[in-house]
Amino acid sequence: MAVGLAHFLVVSALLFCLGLYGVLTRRNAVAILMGIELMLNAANINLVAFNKYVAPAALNGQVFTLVVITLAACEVGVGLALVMAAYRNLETVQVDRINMLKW
Amino acid sequence: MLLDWLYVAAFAVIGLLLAGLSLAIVWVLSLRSAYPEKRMTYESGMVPFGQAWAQFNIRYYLFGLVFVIFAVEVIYLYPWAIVFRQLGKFAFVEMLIFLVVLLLGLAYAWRKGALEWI
Amino acid sequence: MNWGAEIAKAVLAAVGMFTFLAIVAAMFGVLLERKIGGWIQSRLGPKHVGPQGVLQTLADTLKLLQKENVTPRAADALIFNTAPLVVATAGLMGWLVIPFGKIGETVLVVRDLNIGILFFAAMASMTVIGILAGGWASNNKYSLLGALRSASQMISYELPMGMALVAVAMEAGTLSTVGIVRAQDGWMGSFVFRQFPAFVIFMIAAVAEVNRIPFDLPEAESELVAGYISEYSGMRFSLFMLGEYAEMFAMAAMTTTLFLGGWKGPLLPPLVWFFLKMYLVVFFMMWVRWTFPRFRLDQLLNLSWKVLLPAGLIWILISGYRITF
Amino acid sequence: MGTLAAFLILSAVTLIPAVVVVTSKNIVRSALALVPTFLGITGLYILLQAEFVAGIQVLIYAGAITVLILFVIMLTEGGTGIRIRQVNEQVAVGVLASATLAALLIWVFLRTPWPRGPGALPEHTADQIGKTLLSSMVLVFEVTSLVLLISLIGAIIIARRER
Repeated sequence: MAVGLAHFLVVSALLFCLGLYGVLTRRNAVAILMGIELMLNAANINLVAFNKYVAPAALNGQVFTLVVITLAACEVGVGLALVMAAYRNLETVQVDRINMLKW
Repeated sequence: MLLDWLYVAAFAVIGLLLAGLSLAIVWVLSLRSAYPEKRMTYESGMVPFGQAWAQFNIRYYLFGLVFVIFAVEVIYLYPWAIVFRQLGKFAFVEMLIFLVVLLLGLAYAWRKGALEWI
Repeated sequence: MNWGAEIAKAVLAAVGMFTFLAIVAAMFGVLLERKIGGWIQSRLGPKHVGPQGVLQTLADTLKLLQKENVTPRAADALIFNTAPLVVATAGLMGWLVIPFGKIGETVLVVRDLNIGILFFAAMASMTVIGILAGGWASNNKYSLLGALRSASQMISYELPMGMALVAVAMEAGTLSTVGIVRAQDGWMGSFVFRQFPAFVIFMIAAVAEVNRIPFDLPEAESELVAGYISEYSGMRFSLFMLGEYAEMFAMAAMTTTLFLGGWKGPLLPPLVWFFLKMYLVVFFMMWVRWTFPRFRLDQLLNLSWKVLLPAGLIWILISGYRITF
Repeated sequence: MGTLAAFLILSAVTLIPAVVVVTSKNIVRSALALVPTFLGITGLYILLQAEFVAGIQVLIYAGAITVLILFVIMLTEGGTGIRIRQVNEQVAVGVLASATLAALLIWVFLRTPWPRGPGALPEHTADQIGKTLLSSMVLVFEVTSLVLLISLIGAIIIARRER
């Protein structure tokens, strides 16, 4: 059996859902960001796979992947800055304890 | 093209295996005598206190942040570098704008002291 | 395509390359370092094992192979054991794209990847992970501090190095290492002339990337015991050293490839030229090590962020302008 | 045959560490498990003939983003967080939601008749990417630099201590 588009899509779906699970269940803000990274990577696999199997004439999918990687880097930079700020002010990175706005 | 990367994979796997092999040889050849002091954390002869897994200076984060942003910038330079000759002036101007915007970022980080180590 | 035969060839190439590197880069490199250090400091260096001490590192290797591997009780054993393997492998991987020479029309290179220098930079960046992991897993204050310093130093100098690589890629119009060597025609065609600022940036960054004096803060013996390798002993320690020496030689080989015209040169065979140039660069790096004192951390970071990085960016713009117009 | 074997190995290299990333109690181990995940994804890109993207994946994800994440972990709770419970009370919901979504996505992916476009991928992707980026996607390219600038400024403002 040759490797086709479906193979890559299945892997990316599994990776995406693992990332989603991480985001839903983790308490540590950094771990949540790691889950988001996994989800973005799953999207990237899809983009590259579609580029190869659905629209191989141009490399738009791969260029999109570069853009997504850029955005992931920015997201991680700002997200981790927020984590650092929260840690400095509240001395925790557990998101369920960062609940100051409730009062 | 896949053939190239077969070699890359072979290098990675064989590298790990050979390095592991040297540790295996050590396992066979070495004498082992475990007494508690030997496995103590080394702190220049003092009895260690506390965990090393403590917190460090925020400076490291700022350098890491600027690094990530500029590493991303460099990845756009690579494809530009190999084609800008064919695309002429327009490509050069595009990259000029791109780099000037990022130099502004560097200037901002510099000005705000994110590049200072105190 | 016959996959079995290709896999066998790839495995053979990998084993051959790694054995070669362990001997040429690590064993001979350490001997060279000690001999040159002795010579510069008017000492004798190793002298007793074999004629003029040439078998000293072989004896050292045999000794290291018999030493016990100590894992500290407080350490995270799994990561502690994996980190040296990662560093050693990452140090060796870069050699995949280095062209050693030419026999007839065949270029002696393991694989000429299309993204050669990008691959090289990527492999160099993997070392950081190994060092951070090892330093953290030791659960030792000196190790962790050394690892964080080392990581921040290496990431700081990765950027100027990337800029220098981009400048060379601009000049050659390709990322493949063989293509870059081919683009350097004749003696004056070596990129060291046309890309002199990139060459200087690359050399400084290369010395800093491999954590050598004057940039050896991570291992500053007088401040941090031995930095991230404080808790490592015996063969694990030497795997870190193997990675470091392999990477240092890889940086020298890359300098040769990018700036000094690779295997090209008159009269002598290409292979000889390549090794001559590479050892010249290695000698320069050792000379620097035994001559200069250590930088302070703020000086080190200032040099990278406030001098080399803007200089690299501006140099890229200048070369781009020159090539376009 | 060889490609299928490579695909299966690379998927395992991607997915097994990914499970460690989302379940490990030790947050540093989670972060370090990201590295094999990213390298496995790099391998998948290679199988998809995207050499340049693969190189970028190693350089940015495995070499830069992971380092930044490790820095932040070491600067905040780091290894001291081992004793703290790492999961919240949504585990059951999380498993249910992600399993449902996975089943749904895979079902959709396998049922959709994906069209096959004309043409073939070029052998050297790096220069093609450069040309696409500098011609038809030039706006994306320039906006990217602004995004980078803004996130740099924003992150510095957020992370620095107010004076």
